[in-house]
Amino acid sequence: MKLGILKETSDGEKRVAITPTIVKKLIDDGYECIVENGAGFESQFKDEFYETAGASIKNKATIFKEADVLLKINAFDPDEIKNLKKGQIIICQMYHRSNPECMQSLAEKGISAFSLDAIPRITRAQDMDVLSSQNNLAGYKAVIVGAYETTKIFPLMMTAAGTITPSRVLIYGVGVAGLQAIATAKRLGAIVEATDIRPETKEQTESLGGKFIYVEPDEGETSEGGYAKEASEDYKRRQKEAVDASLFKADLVITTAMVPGRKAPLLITEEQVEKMKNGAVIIDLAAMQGGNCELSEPNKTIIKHGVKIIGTTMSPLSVSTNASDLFGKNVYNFLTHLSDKDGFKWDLEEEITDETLIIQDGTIRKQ
Amino acid sequence: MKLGILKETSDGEKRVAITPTIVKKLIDDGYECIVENGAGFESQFKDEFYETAGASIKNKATIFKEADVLLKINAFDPDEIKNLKKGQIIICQMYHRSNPECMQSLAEKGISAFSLDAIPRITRAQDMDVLSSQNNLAGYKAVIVGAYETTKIFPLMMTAAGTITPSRVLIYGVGVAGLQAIATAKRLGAIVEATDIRPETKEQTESLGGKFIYVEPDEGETSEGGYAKEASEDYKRRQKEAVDASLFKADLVITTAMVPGRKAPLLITEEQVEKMKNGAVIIDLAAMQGGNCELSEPNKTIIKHGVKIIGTTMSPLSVSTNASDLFGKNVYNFLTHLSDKDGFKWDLEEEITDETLIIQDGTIRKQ
Amino acid sequence: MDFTLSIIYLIASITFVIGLKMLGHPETARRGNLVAAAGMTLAILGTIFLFDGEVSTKVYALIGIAIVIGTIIGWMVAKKVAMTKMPELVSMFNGMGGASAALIGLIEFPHYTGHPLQISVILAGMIIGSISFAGSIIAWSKLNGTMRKPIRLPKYNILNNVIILAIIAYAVYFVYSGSDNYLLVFAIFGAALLYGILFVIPIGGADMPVVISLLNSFTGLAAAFGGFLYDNMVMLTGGILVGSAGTILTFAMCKAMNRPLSNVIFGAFGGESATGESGSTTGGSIKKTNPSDTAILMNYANKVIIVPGYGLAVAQAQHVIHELEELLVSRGVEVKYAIHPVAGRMPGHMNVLLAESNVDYDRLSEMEDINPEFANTDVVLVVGANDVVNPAAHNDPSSPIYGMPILDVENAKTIIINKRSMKPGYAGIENELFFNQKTSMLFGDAKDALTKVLSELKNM
Amino acid sequence: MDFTLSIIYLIASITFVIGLKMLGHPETARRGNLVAAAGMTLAILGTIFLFDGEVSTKVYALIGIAIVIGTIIGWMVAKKVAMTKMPELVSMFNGMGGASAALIGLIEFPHYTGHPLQISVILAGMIIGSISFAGSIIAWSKLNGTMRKPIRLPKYNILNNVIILAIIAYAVYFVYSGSDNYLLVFAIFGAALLYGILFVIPIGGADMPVVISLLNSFTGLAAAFGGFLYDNMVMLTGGILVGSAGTILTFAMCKAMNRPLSNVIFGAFGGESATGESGSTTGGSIKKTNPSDTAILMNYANKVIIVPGYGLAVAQAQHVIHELEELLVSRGVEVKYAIHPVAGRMPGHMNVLLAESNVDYDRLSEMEDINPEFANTDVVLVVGANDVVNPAAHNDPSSPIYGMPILDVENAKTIIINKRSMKPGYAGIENELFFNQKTSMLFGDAKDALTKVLSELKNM
Amino acid sequence: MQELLSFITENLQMIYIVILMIFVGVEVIGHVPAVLHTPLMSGANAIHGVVIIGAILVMLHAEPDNILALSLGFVAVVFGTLNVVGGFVVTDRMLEMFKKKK
Amino acid sequence: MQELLSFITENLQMIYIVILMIFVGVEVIGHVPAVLHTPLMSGANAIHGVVIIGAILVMLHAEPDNILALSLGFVAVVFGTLNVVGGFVVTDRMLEMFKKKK
Ligand SMILES: NC(=O)c1ccc[n+]([C@@H]2O[C@H](COP(=O)([O-])OP(=O)(O)OC[C@H]3O[C@@H](n4cnc5c(N)ncnc54)[C@H](OP(=O)(O)O)[C@@H]3O)[C@@H](O)[C@H]2O)c1
Ligand SMILES: NC(=O)c1ccc[n+]([C@@H]2O[C@H](COP(=O)([O-])OP(=O)(O)OC[C@H]3O[C@@H](n4cnc5c(N)ncnc54)[C@H](OP(=O)(O)O)[C@@H]3O)[C@@H](O)[C@H]2O)c1
Ligand SMILES: NC(=O)c1ccc[n+]([C@@H]2O[C@H](COP(=O)([O-])OP(=O)(O)OC[C@H]3O[C@@H](n4cnc5c(N)ncnc54)[C@H](O)[C@@H]3O)[C@@H](O)[C@H]2O)c1
Ligand SMILES: NC(=O)c1ccc[n+]([C@@H]2O[C@H](COP(=O)([O-])OP(=O)(O)OC[C@H]3O[C@@H](n4cnc5c(N)ncnc54)[C@H](O)[C@@H]3O)[C@@H](O)[C@H]2O)c1
Repeated sequence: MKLGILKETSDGEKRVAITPTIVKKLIDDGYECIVENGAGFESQFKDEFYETAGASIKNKATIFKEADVLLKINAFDPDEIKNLKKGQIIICQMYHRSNPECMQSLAEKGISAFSLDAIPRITRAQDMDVLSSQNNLAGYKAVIVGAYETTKIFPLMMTAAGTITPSRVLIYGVGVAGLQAIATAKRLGAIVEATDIRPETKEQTESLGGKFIYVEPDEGETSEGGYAKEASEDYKRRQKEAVDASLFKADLVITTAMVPGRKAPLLITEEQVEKMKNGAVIIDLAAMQGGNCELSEPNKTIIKHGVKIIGTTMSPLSVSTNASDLFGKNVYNFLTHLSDKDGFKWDLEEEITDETLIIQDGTIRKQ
Repeated sequence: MKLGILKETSDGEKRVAITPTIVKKLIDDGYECIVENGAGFESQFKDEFYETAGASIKNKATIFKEADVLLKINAFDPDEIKNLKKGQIIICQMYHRSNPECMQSLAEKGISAFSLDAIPRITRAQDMDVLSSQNNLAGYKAVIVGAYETTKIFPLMMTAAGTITPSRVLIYGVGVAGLQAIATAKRLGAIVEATDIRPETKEQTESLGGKFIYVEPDEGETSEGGYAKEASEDYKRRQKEAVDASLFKADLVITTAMVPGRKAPLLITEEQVEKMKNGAVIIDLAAMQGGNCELSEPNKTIIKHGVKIIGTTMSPLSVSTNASDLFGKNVYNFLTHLSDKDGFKWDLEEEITDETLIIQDGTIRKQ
Repeated sequence: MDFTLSIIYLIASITFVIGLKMLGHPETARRGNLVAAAGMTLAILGTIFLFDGEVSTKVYALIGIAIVIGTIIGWMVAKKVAMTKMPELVSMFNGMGGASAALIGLIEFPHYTGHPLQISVILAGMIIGSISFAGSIIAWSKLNGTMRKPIRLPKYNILNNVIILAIIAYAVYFVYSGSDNYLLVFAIFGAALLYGILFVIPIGGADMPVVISLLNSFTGLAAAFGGFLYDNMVMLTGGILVGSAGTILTFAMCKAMNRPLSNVIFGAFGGESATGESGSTTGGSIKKTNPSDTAILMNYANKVIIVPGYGLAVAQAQHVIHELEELLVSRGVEVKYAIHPVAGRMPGHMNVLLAESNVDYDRLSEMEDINPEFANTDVVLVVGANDVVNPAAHNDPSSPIYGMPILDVENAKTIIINKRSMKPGYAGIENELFFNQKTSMLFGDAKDALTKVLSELKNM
Repeated sequence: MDFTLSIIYLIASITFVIGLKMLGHPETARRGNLVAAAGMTLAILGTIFLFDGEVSTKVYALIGIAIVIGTIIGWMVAKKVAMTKMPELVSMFNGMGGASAALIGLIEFPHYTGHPLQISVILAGMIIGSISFAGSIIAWSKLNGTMRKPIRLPKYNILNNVIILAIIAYAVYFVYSGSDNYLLVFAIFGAALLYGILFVIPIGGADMPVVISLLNSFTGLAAAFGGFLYDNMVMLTGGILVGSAGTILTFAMCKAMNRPLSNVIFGAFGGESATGESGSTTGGSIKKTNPSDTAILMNYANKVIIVPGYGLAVAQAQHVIHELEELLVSRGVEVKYAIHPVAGRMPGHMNVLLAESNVDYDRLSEMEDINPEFANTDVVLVVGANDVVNPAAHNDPSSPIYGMPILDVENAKTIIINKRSMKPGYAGIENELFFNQKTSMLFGDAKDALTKVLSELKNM
Repeated sequence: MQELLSFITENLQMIYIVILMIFVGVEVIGHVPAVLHTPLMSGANAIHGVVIIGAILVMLHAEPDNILALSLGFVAVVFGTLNVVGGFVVTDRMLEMFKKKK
Repeated sequence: MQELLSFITENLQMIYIVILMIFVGVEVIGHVPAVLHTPLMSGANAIHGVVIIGAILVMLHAEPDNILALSLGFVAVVFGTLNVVGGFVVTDRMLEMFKKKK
């Protein structure tokens, strides 16, 4: 089977779906690999590295022509879709539920498509879970970006020239990204507070040395398959009350709250931003899903009411080397789970295949 | 006595010499304060804050006219010098030894000038020591910048998608900045190594959890008044031998080595940079003094041989709030040591006054 | 009494005390046992060869034969027995001692009829010896597996009390009446045996060590009564020493099991069984351990692997585990951490935790690298981990974690698991590892428990 | 002997054992003392009121008067004495006991001439009592300050040995000859007194507690000889108990001072003085302490302030100090850290360190805030800090650190300083705080020393 | 009652010995690590085998033709020896695990 | 020599008592925290004041007209009382610092 690894085309994206190390493993397993030239450049993987690992470097057109399977991180753009051939298989993050038109045009090409973001959150699939691996890095990097952007330092320091009080970091949403953000901010010496709708995150926050702001949850289940459900209006009001005091003292706020398949919950209104400290920074990792902060805009940095608001999911992109490493490993695990060197197994009974195979030979299986 | 606090004019400088808190203390002590408008803006101190503290906000011209003492962080530029009046006293970092022309023009104005960077490194003067307080922040921020710029994360992480090896950080020069850099990088989970010409820094490095690369020192004293002396050629050779292995594995290199009154020692040649890892980052905090890395240029970021080289002393500037806090406290301690509300003591017998008073009533005392 | 013999007895008594003292410290224990044994040998030889009276060679020969028989059997059995069978052997030997004491009483009785004091001493020795004998034999057969289930007659408590009171009343009457009816003595003997049996029968197998220890101190007492009778100092002191030390030991053992003695003995009558405690639903039985045993095991191990999990983070025990690791390393033990990729609740959770307490990166091993190493590992210490060591991932296709790679701690020689309870972890499933033969559970908050282990270790 | 009295003596003996045992644990110590005192009272009353023979009222009256006098004086002195004078008082009381034993011998001697065994017992009690008496008085006067300098005659060692050998030889001869020369007895008495004096005179004041403990066990021995003489069990057991416990205690004290006993006693003859050890050049004398005393002091304090310095970082003892702090807090002690702005070697050094071990930010106090608090602080624990607590900054204008603000630990009730040696810190200057009356030095690497303190604390 | 009193008075020293031995036994066990409980029990078990001395004495005292006494005594000596020898040997084996490095 | 032997044989129980008491003394002190050394010494000091019983016996035994014995005995009792009373009281005072919360 011939795998084609494409260079990412979206703006600012520095990662690559497969790293030279993984290429080597795939080739050892009997796969063939062709890599688009410059694909790994931004993640510090030179073309030579791929060649040493056993891949051949080709241009985009050749890859589209020769490959049986096409690998990317982000969804294929219309240009790319045009070049697809019937019977080819593509693997990437498609977010199929929010992109029905794109699914349509893919189906028309008569290809098969697996979506990596649809991998179910089951224990067995943990090593293929790209969301976890990338969100983890996002949590780390969000704190680094925050530390870089604020005009204060994080730790407490008692020096001859006076005492610097520690920065206060507030984190909304204690999922994978939130937890890593707590850990990193704590490491740097900040006072860290966090809140989440799922009550089990209290213990998790504390296990990392953070302080949890507890908001009495709504009645009934707050989560489903590891993900949060949407919060009630009443919950939102109570949450504001509980968190406001911390928000108005915070030097850095990182928001990561998301509900799968929906717009991200709105947690910080403009009114709240107005009352925040002059010079505070908000990093909204949910900006692409509509943002947890009313003022945030995707991939933009805004200063309003003395507060710098950074809307991004790009954080993992900036640690592209590690992010690509992990992504590649996930894809490798996914690929070897679904196929061997001679082809795919198409075992539709199997949960992971079933959940991720969005389009099969031009038929859309999942909506 | 009327103190005039000026807005900094140099490019990229975000600090302010005196913060609202210090203004309040000075006013309590009986001084009068006038602050240039917008002086604290970049450090998150709004003009209102100064007014609340008891200062009056004026424009630059008024301040030059009214103030008895003029306070700044950086040396006065020619424009400013023009506006000085005979008998006025100025306080700032003048680096008088490297700026003889500037001293000359100041002297011609018949003013008196205290230089903050000339404060002797004696125990008693620790709370006025702006170099220590600012270098400390520089060390912290250098690591944050490094973490921001690299495409890897610092800590070791063993995850379902594979293991991320920890970043390796190498620090040249274990002075104030170097120590804080070690501490910060260590906090973030990197493997930290450091080297210095003064052997006592070995224990200090280890006291922060860093690994010291020991280079047999030259015969005789290696330091003088707490500062390092210049290294011999032989030492430099031995140093390279000992450090190279670590340098070529490092993901982030921070250089802080300086010898007062001289060009910073050259520690990393282009040849060495060539052998470094693809994607590595060098932050040269000595860039203003000639740089510890052959390729570094002041206030520039260069990518060469796959290595990003950032030449800066600006690190503390980006944590301007805290940097101003500490600087202000230093200046306050200095000011109240030399003067009271009615005027200066001019006690030239006293070591601190003697060392810092560069120009007295138009006469240059120190060269 | 002969002077030399007195001195020999004195020396023997002292060796008993010193030997027992030395037995209380791991480093000296073995030598202590030898010291006491030497003293015992001395006392026995002295008794035989320094005897004052006229003794026929026949008797000497008989004694010699008896000793040779006892020595050979005792030696062989003790040498051959498997490690796991030792407690039951101790019980058996204890029974022998009790029987010996009872027999002495039985023989001596006719010589002393009419001396109320001596008779009471004889009766006391005999009764206690018999109880100890019968009880030990039951304990032995329980440990042995011959007698499996605790047997419970109705109104046990009352029945037992009635019997013992009857024995005492009868003995008192006997002494006062000055009777010399040999048959009656046999009746008492029989009643005591019965009581011994009834005493132990309802107690569960897991509590046997405590019972043996108690019976052990009974036998000591019986021996001491013998010493009274013959005015023999070494029997007296040796017996009393074992009597008191044994009693304290019994309490210490109960304490280590976190149960009062009364609960062990009388709890049995309440119908509560020792294994009932495990709180598990699979019905398998778990072994509990304590900080001190854990410490000893690790101290004398060559290689220890620590498996941290989410519980370590919850307890914030990272500093303690690091200290523990450092101490073990300083004692020459090889220590590693096995990091499972999804241990904890976020990727790298264990790394963050252990880096905070400055654990050397080189000591952390990834799952793939460490899995083959478990086979030659003496002790695995699992701290607050659960799912990541759950063999269901290998064995049980219906389990939600089936197919996840796990740390193969099962292959290690001994497994110690520290957690607070038998509750499941994140995946919400039972862990059969806890019921493994090689596994001991160290219950308690990780920080507390490890702190205790640490201080036990320091005292070694 | 009368039955009741025997039982009373038995009870008294038991109270002594139990009392002493209880004295060994901080929580029970006080009650233990009372238990022993109660037993003693019982024994004394029993002796007087249950005496078998015919006694004139005059003698009773005399005894009564003597006891009243002794009680009043003893009580008053003991109640009034200042805390710091207690050890010398103990020495004095010990001397009284010795004198009492010696006097008994002196009085009883004429009654027993011709019974070699009794005479040897009498002589032994008298000699030992006298030595203890004379030695204690010298020890008292040394502690008291009356006798300041150790006095050293030439060839001390030989002289002393000659005297003691002469006394023994003489006593042996006396027993064998069966002499009844009362004067000779006085000569032995005198010689023993002389030996007692010579024994203690060369030993330095700092070592007196060890000497007193040794003399204490001597007096115990003398009392035991009295017990032998009268076949009096309570004297015998009490005396032996104190004799053996006192000896062990003496060794324990030497061990706590890290010196062998021989060094304390004979080292004196070598011309080496206890204060010579301090290794300081200012010639002031320092007090050393040990982990266990440190632990007790802190455990019973209301408020403890910890002053960390560069040494804490060098030793990487941040985790241990945090554990210590947590334990103290859990015991109800108020604990704070006093952070000097330039402690360590970089700004914020202590903050980095303590944050690593998760010390709560709220427990850290800045210098200005905490300085007024030292006055109501029971214990200041200075860990690897030096310059930042050096009073020279206030007092000595010629010092390079003159004018630097420091932490005013001097104002606290007790100061414990942990460092490895008497070496100066960064500024390279002597620190007179170490020689302060209120200061004790806890020498050793910070991590080691604090770990020991911690485990002592845990055992409390 | 009187008998008891006189018994006590006569055997006073014996009583002291018993009481002191009890103290010694209690103190000696003091704080023994739990893992030593079993070997310690086993060692103590061997020590009470001292009862064999009583058995030997029985035989030594017995008339050579008192078959009952001799045979019971014989059994008692065998039992006692088992207790002693077996006890010490099994204790030693239990303690083997404690040899090894410091 | 013979005398010594017979002495030992006669006083065998006494010897046991002495030896056991020594064990008890040693064990009881065991691991006492150093800060208790002084109070413990002081307490032990008070206990050996039991010598006062000897002094009382001397007086009780003395002829009412044996002035020497009576006066020496008187002094011995005073001394002994001082030892006992002073010893216990001063120990108690030393131990005052240990009262307080757990
Ligand atoms: N790493 C990740 O990224 C990630 C993310 C989400 C989920 N997960 C899942 O989390 C699980 C991780 O496995 P794990 O073995 O680390 O944890 P686990 O299976 O959740 O088990 C943790 C155990 O620690 C014990 N514990 C809790 N607090 C304790 C304390 N204070 N002291 C001592 N023990 C304590 C608990 O038992 P007691 O209550 O009886 O004490 C519990 O059984 C896996 O199932 C994994 O799939 C991992
Ligand atoms: N904070 C800053 O920014 C900065 C920068 C430069 C200089 N300084 C200077 O550094 C000094 C700081 O004062 P300080 O009191 O923290 O330190 P210090 O005066 O240097 O004293 C540290 C003490 O710690 C002891 N020590 C070293 N290692 C130890 C160990 N392993 N265990 C126990 N004790 C150990 C040393 O005594 P032993 O050798 O006897 O153990 C030493 O006396 C000041 O003089 C300050 O001016 C500070
Ligand atoms: N078992 C597995 O295999 C596995 C694998 C990966 C992740 N997980 C678990 O899944 C969970 C979700 O992970 P994620 O980071 O991908 O989630 P996510 O990105 O969907 O959401 C981030 C966080 O936001 C929170 N949130 C949602 N609405 C909120 C609101 N209104 N207010 C406050 N917080 C709100 C959620 O509870 C969640 O913790 C994590 O706890 C993780 O442990 C499990
Ligand atoms: N006593 C006080 O009051 C006081 C106050 C502040 C600082 N200090 C001390 O002064 C010292 C110097 O501080 P700094 O940071 O201002 O120094 P700096 O900025 O002048 O130099 C930075 C470091 O570079 C090192 N260096 C110079 N040449 C080198 C070479 N060829 N190779 C490797 N390293 C080289 C120096 O040794 C120094 O450690 C520090 O150790 C600090 O502790 C003392």
